[in-house]
Amino acid sequence: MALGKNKWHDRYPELGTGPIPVEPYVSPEYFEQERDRIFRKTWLNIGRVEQIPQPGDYFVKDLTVCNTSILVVRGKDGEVRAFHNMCSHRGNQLVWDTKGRCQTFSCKFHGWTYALDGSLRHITDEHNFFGLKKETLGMTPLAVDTWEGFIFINVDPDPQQALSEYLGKGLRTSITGYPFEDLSTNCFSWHTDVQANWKVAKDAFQEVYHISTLHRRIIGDVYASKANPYANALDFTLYPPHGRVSLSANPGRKLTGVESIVQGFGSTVLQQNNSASEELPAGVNPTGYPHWSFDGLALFPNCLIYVSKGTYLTHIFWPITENLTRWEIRTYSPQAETLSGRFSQEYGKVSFRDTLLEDASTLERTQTMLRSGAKKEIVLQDEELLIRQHYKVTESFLNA
Amino acid sequence: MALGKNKWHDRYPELGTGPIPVEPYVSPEYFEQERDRIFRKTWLNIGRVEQIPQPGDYFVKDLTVCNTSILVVRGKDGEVRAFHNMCSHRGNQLVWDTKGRCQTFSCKFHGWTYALDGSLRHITDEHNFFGLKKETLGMTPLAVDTWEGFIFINVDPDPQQALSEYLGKGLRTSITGYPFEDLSTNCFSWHTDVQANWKVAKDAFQEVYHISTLHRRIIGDVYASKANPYANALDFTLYPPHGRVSLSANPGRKLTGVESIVQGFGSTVLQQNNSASEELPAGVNPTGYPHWSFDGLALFPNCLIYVSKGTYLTHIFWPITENLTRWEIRTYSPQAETLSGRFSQEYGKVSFRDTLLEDASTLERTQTMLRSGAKKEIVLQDEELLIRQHYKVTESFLNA
Amino acid sequence: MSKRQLPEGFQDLEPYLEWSLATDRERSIKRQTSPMTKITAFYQAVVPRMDEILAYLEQYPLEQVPADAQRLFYLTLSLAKIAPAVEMYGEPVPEGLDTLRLENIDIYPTRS
Amino acid sequence: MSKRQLPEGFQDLEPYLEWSLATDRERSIKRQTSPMTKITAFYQAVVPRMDEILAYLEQYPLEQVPADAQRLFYLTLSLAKIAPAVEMYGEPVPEGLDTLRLENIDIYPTRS
Repeated sequence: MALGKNKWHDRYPELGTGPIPVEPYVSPEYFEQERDRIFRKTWLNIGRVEQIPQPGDYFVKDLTVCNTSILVVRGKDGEVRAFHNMCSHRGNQLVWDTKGRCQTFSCKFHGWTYALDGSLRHITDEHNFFGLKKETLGMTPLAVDTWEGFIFINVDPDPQQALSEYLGKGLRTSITGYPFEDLSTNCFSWHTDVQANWKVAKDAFQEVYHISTLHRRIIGDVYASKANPYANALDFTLYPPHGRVSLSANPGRKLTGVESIVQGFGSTVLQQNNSASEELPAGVNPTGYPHWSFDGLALFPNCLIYVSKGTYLTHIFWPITENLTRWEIRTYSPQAETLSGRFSQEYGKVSFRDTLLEDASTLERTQTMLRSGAKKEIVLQDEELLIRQHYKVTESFLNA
Repeated sequence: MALGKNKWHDRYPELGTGPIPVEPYVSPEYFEQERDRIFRKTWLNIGRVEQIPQPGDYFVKDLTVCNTSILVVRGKDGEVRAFHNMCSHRGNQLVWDTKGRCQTFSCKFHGWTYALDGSLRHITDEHNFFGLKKETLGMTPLAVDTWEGFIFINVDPDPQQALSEYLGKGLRTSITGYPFEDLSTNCFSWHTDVQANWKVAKDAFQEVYHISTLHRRIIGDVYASKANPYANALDFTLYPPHGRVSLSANPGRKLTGVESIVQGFGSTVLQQNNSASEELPAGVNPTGYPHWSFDGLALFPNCLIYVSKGTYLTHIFWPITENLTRWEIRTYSPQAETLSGRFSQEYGKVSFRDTLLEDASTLERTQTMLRSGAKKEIVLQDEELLIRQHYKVTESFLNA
Repeated sequence: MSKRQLPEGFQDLEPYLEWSLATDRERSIKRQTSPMTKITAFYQAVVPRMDEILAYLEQYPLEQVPADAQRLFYLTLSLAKIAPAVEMYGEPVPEGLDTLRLENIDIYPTRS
Repeated sequence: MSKRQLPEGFQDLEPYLEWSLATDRERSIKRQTSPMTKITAFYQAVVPRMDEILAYLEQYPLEQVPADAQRLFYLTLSLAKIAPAVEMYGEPVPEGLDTLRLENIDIYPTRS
C-alpha cells in the first residue's frame, strides 16, 4: 500500500480540488431540482429479489422523494413487476401493508381488484359505471430491472437508459463473481428518520477519514494503524456517476475478549482482516493487498454497497425534505446453523449498530450548522473523493 | 399613585387604541419574516457573563430561530467571543456539551482543532488537503457585546447598530446603578417548550392585568389592593423598541404562615413591598412610590428583565416555529450563607414557579384558539401597552 | 431498634421522613402524588417546629452538615414545596402547566 | 424451592437471569438503563463460561431448543449486547444517536 499525497485527485484531475458549496445541502429549490432531475430520472435500488421469492410475494416502498408509493410483486410467471401503488378508480393507495403474499390485490375503498400482473379484474357494481374499458384501467407500471439480485426501479415513464447501461460495464464487471445470492439468505436491517439532508447522511458513509477520530473507541484501530494512521484507502476507481473504494485492515489489531470468542463462529460484521492468501470472492480487493478489509460501491444517487468476505451491507438514503432523510441500513449474511452462530451474528450486529449510532451523532448537528449560513463552502481532502464526485455528478445532472 | 383612565395611551398616542390582528400569532409566513427581519437583525440576550467566569469557560446556545447554534467562550485574554458552533471542514457541530471548560475545541468527526479565539490549529491528515489557507478556516465569529453583564449576540454579519445604540441611552440609564453583578452569584433557572407562538408567551408576562384573576389564589392580593383592584401600573415609559413598567405592592397584604417564617432570611421571590424609605437601588421605582414592588424592562424582541430589591429575573422567549416556543426563566439572587437562607430561597423558588405554572396554563389554550381562525383580531386595554408597542415595533421592522 | 435518623430533639418528626427528599424533582413528584390530607398532616407537624429547626440548622457551615441535620433540612425544603398548596390553593398543585414540564437547568459552571 | 431456570451446570448464572431477554429492544433498553457496575458484573460472570455455554448450546437443532437452554442462549445475546460497552467505551452506550431511534425492520417474508 503506497500512502501518498493527493494521489486520487491526481488520478481524477477533472474533479478539481476546490471547496464545494453548502447550498446543495440546505436549499429547498436545489432539493426540488434533485427530485425532478435525479430521483425522477435515474434507476433507484429499492430492495432484493429475496424479499419476494415466491409468486404472489410483494413489498411496498414509499418513495416520498418521487411523490409516490411503489408496489413490487412477483407474478405467477416468476417475473418481478413494479407499479404505482394506486387504485385506478379514485386513486386510493391499493396495498397498505409493507409486505405480504396474495393472489390478487383488492382496494379497501370500493373493492376493485387487480391481478398480480397489474391488470384490473373486478369492478364493484360495475354496471353502474359508464362504458369503462377495463383493459385500460390496470395499475400503472414502472420500469423495473435487477442486477446481482438488487431490484431497481425508474419512475421516468420513458427511462433514458436501461439499468445495465446506467450502471455501466466498468462498475458491473468490477464486482463480478461476488456471491451476493449466497450471502443474502439472512438480513438484519434498520431504518430511522434523521433531520439532515440526504447528502449529509451519504457523505458520512462514503469517506473513512472520520474513523480514527469519531470511532476511535469502537473501531479506531480496525482500519487505522501506525503505518496508516488515517486509514487512507487502497484504491479509488470511478465509474461515473458511480465509484468504488477499497480499504485495508490494520494487521496488528488485537481482538477483544468477546471478539476472540465470536471469531470461531462467523460474524456478520464486516470481516476486518481478510488475508489475500485466503480464498476471496472474485471482484474484490482490486489491489491484491494482503490485509484487505472491504470494498465500497457508491451507486448514484443514493445507494452504498459494502462488500467483504462472508457478508455485505447496504446504506440507502431516501430524501424526504431538504432537511429530512429516511436512512435504511441492511446487513446480509448466510443463515446461522447453530445457536453459537446466532450469538456470533448478534455480536456483529451490535458492534456494527453501535458504530452507526456514532456515525449518526454528527448528521443532525452538521445539518443544523450548514443551515446557519455561517459558511458558504466546505472543504474536502483527497480521501473524500466520492463526496466530491457526487457533487460534480449532481451538477451535471442539474445542468443537463 | 393616580389611578386614571387611558393615561398611558394618552402619553403615547402614536400607538393607537384599535384592535391588533391575530395573523402575527399564527402565520408561518409572518414567522419567516420575523426570523429574517428581527431575529437575524437585532441584538439577542443569550446569557450572563457569570456563566463563563474563567478563560476557557464556554456555553452553547441553540438558536433555532436563526438556524444556528452559538458557541460563547471566554478567551485566554479574558475576552468574551461568540462563534457559529461549526467546524470549517464539512460543517459538523463543533461542541456538543451545553457548557464546560477547555483549552481547545476538537471536532469529534475528524479531529480538526480550534483555539479559544476561534483560529484553526490542527487539521488531521493535513497533507491530503489541497492548498488550504489555515488562517481563513477559523470558526465563523458573530458580533457579541455585553451590557450590565448580559451577553448579547447579533447574527447579522454586519449589524446595523452597536449594542449600546440598539438598547438606547434612555433604557440604559433608566436602570443605572442596579446591582446586577452582586445579585448574579446564584441562579435558579428552568426552561420548557410550549406549543404557543413566542408572542403569546411574551404577552402573558408583559402585562399584570391578569394577576387579580388568574393568580387570585397565589398572588392575587400581592399587587392588587382595595385602592388598586386591578394592579394598575405606577408608570410606563417607552424607549422604542423597548419599554419599562413599574409596579406597586399592596401595603395591606397579610403574610401567610410560612411567608412569615421565611421573611427573616431573604427570599428569591420578587420582594413584594419595598418601602421607598428603605435603601433601594438607583434606577428603580421611578415614581418614588412608597410601596414599590418591581420594575420590568421589556427588551425587544424577546427578553424581559424584572428587577426588585435583592433579586431579579429574566424571561426569554425563543421561537422555534410559529406554534412552538422555548421559554427560559432565570432567577438571580445572592448565594445563601446558611441552611435557613436556603430554605427561604427554596420557598421563593416554589411560589414563583407555581405562579409560572398558572401563567403557562393559558399559553397553549390561547394558541389553539388563535389558530382556529374564529377571530381575526384581539383587543387590548391601556395597561397592555407593552403588547401594543411590541406589535407596532414589529410592523415597523417588517415594513422597513 | 432502628437507628436515629433525625437530630436529637427532632425524633417526633421521623414519621414524616418520607418527605426528606434530596432533589427538587423528587419533591415535586411527592407533592403532586400526595393527597391533601397527607400534605396537610406534614405541614401541621413541621410548621410549629420551624423556629427550632432553623435555629438548629444555623449552627452548621454549609459544607459541613451531618447526615441527620441534612435530613432535617430536606424536610424544610419539602415544607417550602407544599406550603403554598396548604396556605393558598387547597390542592396539591395549582391549575396550570404540569410542573415536571418546567425543567431545572443549571447554567453556571460546575467545578469539581 | 424455586424451579431451576437454567440447564444443569449453569445454575451459578441464575442471579443474572434479568439479562435473559428475548427481544433486541428489551436488551437495548436493559443496556442503556443499567449502570456500568451491573453491566460489568454480568460480563465478568458470563465470559469465563462462554466456551462451556456455546458447546452446550451447539447440541440443539435450532428449532428444538428447550426452554432452559433458550434462557441460557438469551444470556449470550445480552453478552453480545454489552461486550462493546465493557471492552471499548466504558459506558453503557456510545455517544451518538439514541439507540431506540434505529428501528429494527424485517424485510424478508414472514412465513407461518
